[in-house]
Amino acid sequence: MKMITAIIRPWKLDDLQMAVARLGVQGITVTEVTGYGRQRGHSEHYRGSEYQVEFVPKLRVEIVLDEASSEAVVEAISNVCRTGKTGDGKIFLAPVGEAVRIRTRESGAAAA
Amino acid sequence: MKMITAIIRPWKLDDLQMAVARLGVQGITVTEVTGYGRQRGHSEHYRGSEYQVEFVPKLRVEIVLDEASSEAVVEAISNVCRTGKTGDGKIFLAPVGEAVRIRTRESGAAAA
Amino acid sequence: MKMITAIIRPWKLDDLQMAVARLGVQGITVTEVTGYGRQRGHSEHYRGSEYQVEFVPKLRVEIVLDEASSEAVVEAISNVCRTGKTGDGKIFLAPVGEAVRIRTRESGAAAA
Amino acid sequence: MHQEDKKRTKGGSWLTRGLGAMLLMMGPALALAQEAAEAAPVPNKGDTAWMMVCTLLVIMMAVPGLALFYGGMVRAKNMLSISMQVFVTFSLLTVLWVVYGYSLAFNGTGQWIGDFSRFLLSGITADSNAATFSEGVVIPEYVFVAFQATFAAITTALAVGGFAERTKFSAVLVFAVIWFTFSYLPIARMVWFTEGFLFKAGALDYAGGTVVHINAGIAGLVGALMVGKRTGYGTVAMPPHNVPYVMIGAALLWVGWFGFNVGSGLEANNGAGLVFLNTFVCTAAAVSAWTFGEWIFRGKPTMLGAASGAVAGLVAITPSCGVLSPGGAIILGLVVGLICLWAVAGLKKSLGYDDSLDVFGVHAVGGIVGALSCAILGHPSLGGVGAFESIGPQLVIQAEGVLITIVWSAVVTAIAFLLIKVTIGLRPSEEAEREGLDTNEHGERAYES
Amino acid sequence: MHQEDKKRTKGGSWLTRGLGAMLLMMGPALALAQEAAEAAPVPNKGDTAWMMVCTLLVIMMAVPGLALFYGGMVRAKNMLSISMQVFVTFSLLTVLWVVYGYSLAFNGTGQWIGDFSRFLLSGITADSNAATFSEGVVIPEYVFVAFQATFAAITTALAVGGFAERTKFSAVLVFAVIWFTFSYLPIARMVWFTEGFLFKAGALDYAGGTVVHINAGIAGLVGALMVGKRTGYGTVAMPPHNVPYVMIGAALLWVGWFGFNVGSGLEANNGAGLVFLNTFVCTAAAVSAWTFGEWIFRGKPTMLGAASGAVAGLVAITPSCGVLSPGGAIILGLVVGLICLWAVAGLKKSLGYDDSLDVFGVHAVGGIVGALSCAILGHPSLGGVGAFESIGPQLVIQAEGVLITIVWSAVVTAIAFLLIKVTIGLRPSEEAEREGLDTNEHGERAYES
Amino acid sequence: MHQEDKKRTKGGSWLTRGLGAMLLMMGPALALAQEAAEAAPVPNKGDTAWMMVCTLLVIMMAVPGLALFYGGMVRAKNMLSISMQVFVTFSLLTVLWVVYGYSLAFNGTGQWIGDFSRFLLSGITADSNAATFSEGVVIPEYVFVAFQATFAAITTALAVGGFAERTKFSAVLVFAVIWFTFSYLPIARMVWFTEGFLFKAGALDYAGGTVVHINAGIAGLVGALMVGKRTGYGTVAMPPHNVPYVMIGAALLWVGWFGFNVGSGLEANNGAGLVFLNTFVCTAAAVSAWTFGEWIFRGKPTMLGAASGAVAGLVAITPSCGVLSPGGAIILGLVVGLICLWAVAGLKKSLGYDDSLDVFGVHAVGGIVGALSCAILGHPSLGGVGAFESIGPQLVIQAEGVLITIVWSAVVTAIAFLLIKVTIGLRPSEEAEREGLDTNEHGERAYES
Ligand SMILES: Nc1ncnc2c1ncn2[C@@H]1O[C@H](COP(=O)(O)OP(=O)(O)O)[C@@H](O)[C@H]1O
Ligand SMILES: Nc1ncnc2c1ncn2[C@@H]1O[C@H](COP(=O)(O)OP(=O)(O)O)[C@@H](O)[C@H]1O
Ligand SMILES: Nc1ncnc2c1ncn2[C@@H]1O[C@H](COP(=O)(O)OP(=O)(O)O)[C@@H](O)[C@H]1O
Repeated sequence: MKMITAIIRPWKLDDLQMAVARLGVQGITVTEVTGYGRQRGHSEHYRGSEYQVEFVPKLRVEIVLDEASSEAVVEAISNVCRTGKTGDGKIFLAPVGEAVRIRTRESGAAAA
Repeated sequence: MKMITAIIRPWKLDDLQMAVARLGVQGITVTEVTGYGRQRGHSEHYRGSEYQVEFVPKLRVEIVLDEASSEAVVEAISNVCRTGKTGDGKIFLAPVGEAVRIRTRESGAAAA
Repeated sequence: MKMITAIIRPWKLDDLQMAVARLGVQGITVTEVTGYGRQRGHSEHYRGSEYQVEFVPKLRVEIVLDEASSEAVVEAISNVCRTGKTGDGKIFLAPVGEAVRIRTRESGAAAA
Repeated sequence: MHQEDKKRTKGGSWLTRGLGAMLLMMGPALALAQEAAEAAPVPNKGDTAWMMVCTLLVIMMAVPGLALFYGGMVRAKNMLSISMQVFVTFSLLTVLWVVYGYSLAFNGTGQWIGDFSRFLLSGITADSNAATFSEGVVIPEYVFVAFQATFAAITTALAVGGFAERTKFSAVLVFAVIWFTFSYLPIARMVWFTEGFLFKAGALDYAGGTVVHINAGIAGLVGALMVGKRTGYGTVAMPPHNVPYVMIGAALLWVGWFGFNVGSGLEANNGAGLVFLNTFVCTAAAVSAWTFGEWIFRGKPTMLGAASGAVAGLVAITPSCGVLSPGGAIILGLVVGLICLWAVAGLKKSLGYDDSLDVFGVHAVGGIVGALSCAILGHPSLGGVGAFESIGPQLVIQAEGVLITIVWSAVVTAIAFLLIKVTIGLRPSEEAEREGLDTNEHGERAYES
Repeated sequence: MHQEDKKRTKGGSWLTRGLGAMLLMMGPALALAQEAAEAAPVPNKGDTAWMMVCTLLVIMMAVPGLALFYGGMVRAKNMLSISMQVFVTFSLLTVLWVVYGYSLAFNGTGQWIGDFSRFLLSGITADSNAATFSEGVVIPEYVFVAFQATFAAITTALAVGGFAERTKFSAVLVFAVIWFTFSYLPIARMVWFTEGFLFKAGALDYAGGTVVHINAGIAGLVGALMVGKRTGYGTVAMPPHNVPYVMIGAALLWVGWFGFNVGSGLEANNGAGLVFLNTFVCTAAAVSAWTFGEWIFRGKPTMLGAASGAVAGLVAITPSCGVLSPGGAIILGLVVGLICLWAVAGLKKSLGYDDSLDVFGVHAVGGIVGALSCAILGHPSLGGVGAFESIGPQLVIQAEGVLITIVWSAVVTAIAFLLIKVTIGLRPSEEAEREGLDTNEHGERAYES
Repeated sequence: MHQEDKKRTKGGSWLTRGLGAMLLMMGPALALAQEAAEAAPVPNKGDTAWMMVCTLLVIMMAVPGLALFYGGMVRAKNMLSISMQVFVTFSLLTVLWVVYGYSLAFNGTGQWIGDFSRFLLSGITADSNAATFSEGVVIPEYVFVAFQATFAAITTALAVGGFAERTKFSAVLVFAVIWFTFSYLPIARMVWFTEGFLFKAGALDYAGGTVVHINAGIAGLVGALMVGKRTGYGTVAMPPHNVPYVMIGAALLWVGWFGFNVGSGLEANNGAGLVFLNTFVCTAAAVSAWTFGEWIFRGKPTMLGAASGAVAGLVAITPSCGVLSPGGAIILGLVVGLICLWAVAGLKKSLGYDDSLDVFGVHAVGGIVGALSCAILGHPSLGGVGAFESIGPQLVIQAEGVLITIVWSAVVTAIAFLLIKVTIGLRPSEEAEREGLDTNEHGERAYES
């Protein structure tokens, strides 16, 4: 199994969720994060003070799924989350050894 | 080493923590997340508006530990976090290559 | 590629960010978490009530990078985040199979 | 007209005050400096103190009250956007009120609109007084100007709730100026000025059920329709981001509304006591009704519902606070709590418009219920203290006032939004809207940790 | 009795007012419409304005003040639950006050309870006035009704803090109605009505130390014991989820409390100035005492402590604000700040009850300190302006008032909770409690991001 | 002096009131009990009611107003720290005001400072009255004491904004006591007491432009310089953690400021109406100016800016609210909105000091603009109602008042901070500062989820 970790713009979540649901993804876990990347560098004003904003709000979306579907899902995510402007985010894939559904004790792909 | 990532109901944290502590787990990292899964589908009302609630609050609990203890811990977590109702959550296991304790520079299992 | 996950004291983020930027790290994702570890045990008062505080605020910092640079980065992080007191945190390293930059579809090390 | 009014209130019985208050509402406009000089009545300090309190209560209703009530209901990414719309609209219109609004609404002789003779309050000094509804009783005119300013400013701020979360800040401000000038000022004059059409018709509106609530509610609805729905409306969940803010806002509206309603009587007298108690108990009843209504019909009683119930009750008692008995106010509260619950749930759903913060469902619907209630619960046979003969004809007059307000406000709002659409545009880009108006329109985020 | 009172206040010296205020507290009840018509005194507009201000200040104390003060102290998952309990209890009891509460508390001749002759305020009109403590000075009776309504409603809302975070909403509402009817109404009558037992005994209670604070504090404690501890109490940390809300709440309580205390004098006169200053400075002293006390005894001064100190000071000065000198008020503030700090820390810990929001430790304990302080710091030898002869006997009378209130409130609360337990039940399921009352009882979450 | 004043106000024309108010500001101090007994004027209840309202409005400005305005602007980790600094400073100084502040500021004959003859208010009773600016009009002295207490306490609390987020709580409290005693008390006396240097010079300051705002603003700046910059200032982003709190705070300041400004006239009379309207409309204009200024010069209009504009407008109208016409107040608001925007942006940046919450940029700069505006916009040729002959000389007098306040406040602040530095120390450890003052100084966190 794989865990897809996508760092995306917060307002793209709805699109992402609909896109992956269409591919049969049944579970998603979402975390509010802040990200530092190339997008940094714009400055914000607070009254008079001007600050370099280094960290911008992002969402981290995690999906565990079998390896077979992972490519299609990565593809779908990068399609819907792309605006073409810096800050669109990244997708990382990492191996997952085991998955357990707490409610049923099912494990493996059935639990993803 | 392994990283156990458990997505659980928020109010189960205390039980989980006590259960794993009993098994000798010395460190836990907890994140507030929202999850989309089978539990979705209940609707909420805001004044008149009725919405499908897709994302429900969950906690992500991460524990890094040596492989030997991981099975018992997964077992303990799924025991205390089970209510039998949809939304109990998942447990994922992934490999961890290295662990470092910042304070002491210890690494490996000693750092987990 | 590797994912470095560092659990650090919240107020060390600025130091960490500057230190790793100097090593050429171009992206960081930060999450607010609470951690349970050896640091627990101090008690807090709320009016009269005295509680054992089990979970203390931490930041989880994630950096995906090629294996070559990971050692230097781990070193840098543990240097700047060390105070010597319990609660300094941990660094975990895990394998990452693939990385995709959503904006450009670049993948692999170019996307980290 | 003024003569007749005086006769009425001279009759002495407080029972006539209900109508008297309505008919005399424009009295202050007649209290020109010269006139005041002749009779030389001096303001009672208790009245002056009370009217200053009432004015600042209405300010507190707007900022922070309304800003929080509305702000809590939007998503976190639009919190500052709606706060700014309320805060700046309120401020800007306060300035415009002093510049030309007061002159146009309360001066001159026109039956639809006044003139510019008091532009920038010229001719008014600290010695000028404004008449009240009691013969020989006056209050400082500057205080009257300030009190009325708050009504104009908050009414317009109320309307923006209808098209919140999707309208450009510039569009909102332009709308505010146009609508204030062409809808609020004429309707205020029509209802509260002796020569106004509705005033002459004998419509009862103690503190602004038509002028404020129906007027704003219709503007909100028409604005919602013209601006279009929020992106994702109906598919994406748009829960209130901070219900405690909604609670605080509703509570401050409740507290401040005493200034709104009781202050409309312009005196701290016995009649004020009735208006005060009615405002208190109608609201309490509406909170209870909405709470139990939700419990029964939707399964659970919500804080958002209780807060909405409070506002519904406050809206409904606004026109009728001077003519109902406390018992009648309780009945009105129970009724309006349930009707507005239905309006924002059933009605809104079946019609499918996206009135973001239910300005129509609460303010227009509640205002209509309240305006009509004057003619029913206000009748002495039902315990009321209204001075009209029978229920039927008065109901017709009330309905007339309601309808004229609806049509007038709708037309002005529609024209205003059309103009804005073809000039500076109404909406930000879809991307900006989805990302949130706070960062895109104001370069800020509400919360940092 | 009334006669004697008149003589006293006629004596003219303000020094007698301290006691006078207590003894005359029920005066208004005698001001029947006929009586008013005979002497035909007209309310002073300054008094009327002030009493309306005081009434809305007490409303602001409850919503949003108390809702925030309590809400900030619970966990985020119960924020709306406690807010709803305060908001709806306050609203519901306001309605019931108008329906039968005012009649039972301030009408008829019974020494424990009145009658239903003013059911729904029948017989009262906008022309009715209520007597004050000065001969010939009246205020509109509707204003008096509204002012007293806020006392009844907020007292009951205070009590719910004792068993917060674990009681069903339905149980809270049923408790509120029972306790309001059988504890608040009789005790208010006993203390403030001329024929009441405690009134006759000469107990001093300017603005409700017994009727409001001890009464509510005991109900909170008994409720806490009967409902049982929160699940996890003692093992799981239950920190306040939003200390700024606690601060806002405490501050609004402070501001609103001037309405509570000063308004209890029913006039905007010189005596009001003393009550005002005492309320101000006793609170400020208690904030200081709690802050420095915590600093010294627990290592660090906390915001939660300073806010708690403010409320402790306000509670303590409530019964005694009319008889202390400002210097005495400072001393009282310093003392009560430290005593309540001990009560919520030491005492609570050693007794082991789970009074979630320290209604007992702050309101009952602070109320007792305040009630007793009347007899000590209120004595002229200690700078006070109380009109009693010597400290000892007065202390006995005060203690008697305290004890009767404690017993009465405890018994009524116990019976109420027993009844609820055997009928609809007191607590939600443990799972629901742990998940939070907001989602389970109200189907809402306070915050979304 | 008093004689002359009386003559002036006797002149009758309200036009003279502007200056009269200034010159007579210390009148109350002369109203000794004996004097009151001779003439035996009785306070008007409308005045008494209004002054109590004004006093509680200023309390609301401080807590929760200022605590939220400041608290929203700091980072989350320092929210409770700044709240505590405001809350406890305000409380402590209220106590000290009653103990010795009132005596030193408003008693005795010294031209810089009074004496201790009213230590703990000895000699004042509930029957004591304080004179107002109108002959024969008095208010209860206890109310005057309470009203003035709020000024002393909030002024000091304002100053702490300059060195927020990096100063030890103990250092803040010690500073507060020293500065209150040696800067606030003498300057209040100089400006508002008949024998004071600035009073004699004829400086106009209706409600505290010099005494409150310039005084506090300079203390904030000097404190900021002496304590040093926040760790990371200039490199690390330090955005406000909760802009809605800033909005709520600004709104409550706006509402409360009516008590501050209008209350300074001590009566609910016609003149109060002018002050009221000016306070309202100048603020509204400043909100608009800052909003549009930011929009034009920085790209986007922010909520933080609108809130700052409100405070800038309020500060500027404080000294001049009694002498400007409403039109003049609008102009002042527009001007000060832009000037303070420049001060906190351009000026602050080029000078490089770290005045955390812009006490200098808003309060000192706005106060200076306001103080000078008295002499310009207050002149009858520009629509004002000031009673001075010509603009030039009055401008010199105003500038003199400003300069003396600046120097005095700066010297006292510098000495105070030096003393603290060499004794208990000014700053926590860098680690503690970076981790946040809430946990390190107060053992608390503002928010838990
Ligand atoms: N190497 C990395 N490790 C962890 N997170 C990263 C990394 N690179 C980027 N990110 C995350 O992705 C987000 C977007 O990256 P950014 O460089 O700003 O845009 P883009 O990918 O379009 O160039 C960042 O804000 C950060 O959260
Ligand atoms: N494939 C998945 N990838 C990531 N997170 C998942 C996945 N499946 C479930 N989750 C997480 O687990 C939570 C519970 O899953 P859900 O399907 O609702 O209940 P159950 O596991 O009892 O069927 C979800 O809310 C989500 O956060
Ligand atoms: N085995 C672990 N798994 C996951 N997180 C851990 C683990 N051990 C420690 N942590 C995280 O690291 C933080 C610091 O650990 P702690 O034991 O308190 O300090 P130290 O590492 O200095 O001994 C904890 O609060 C927790 O968030």
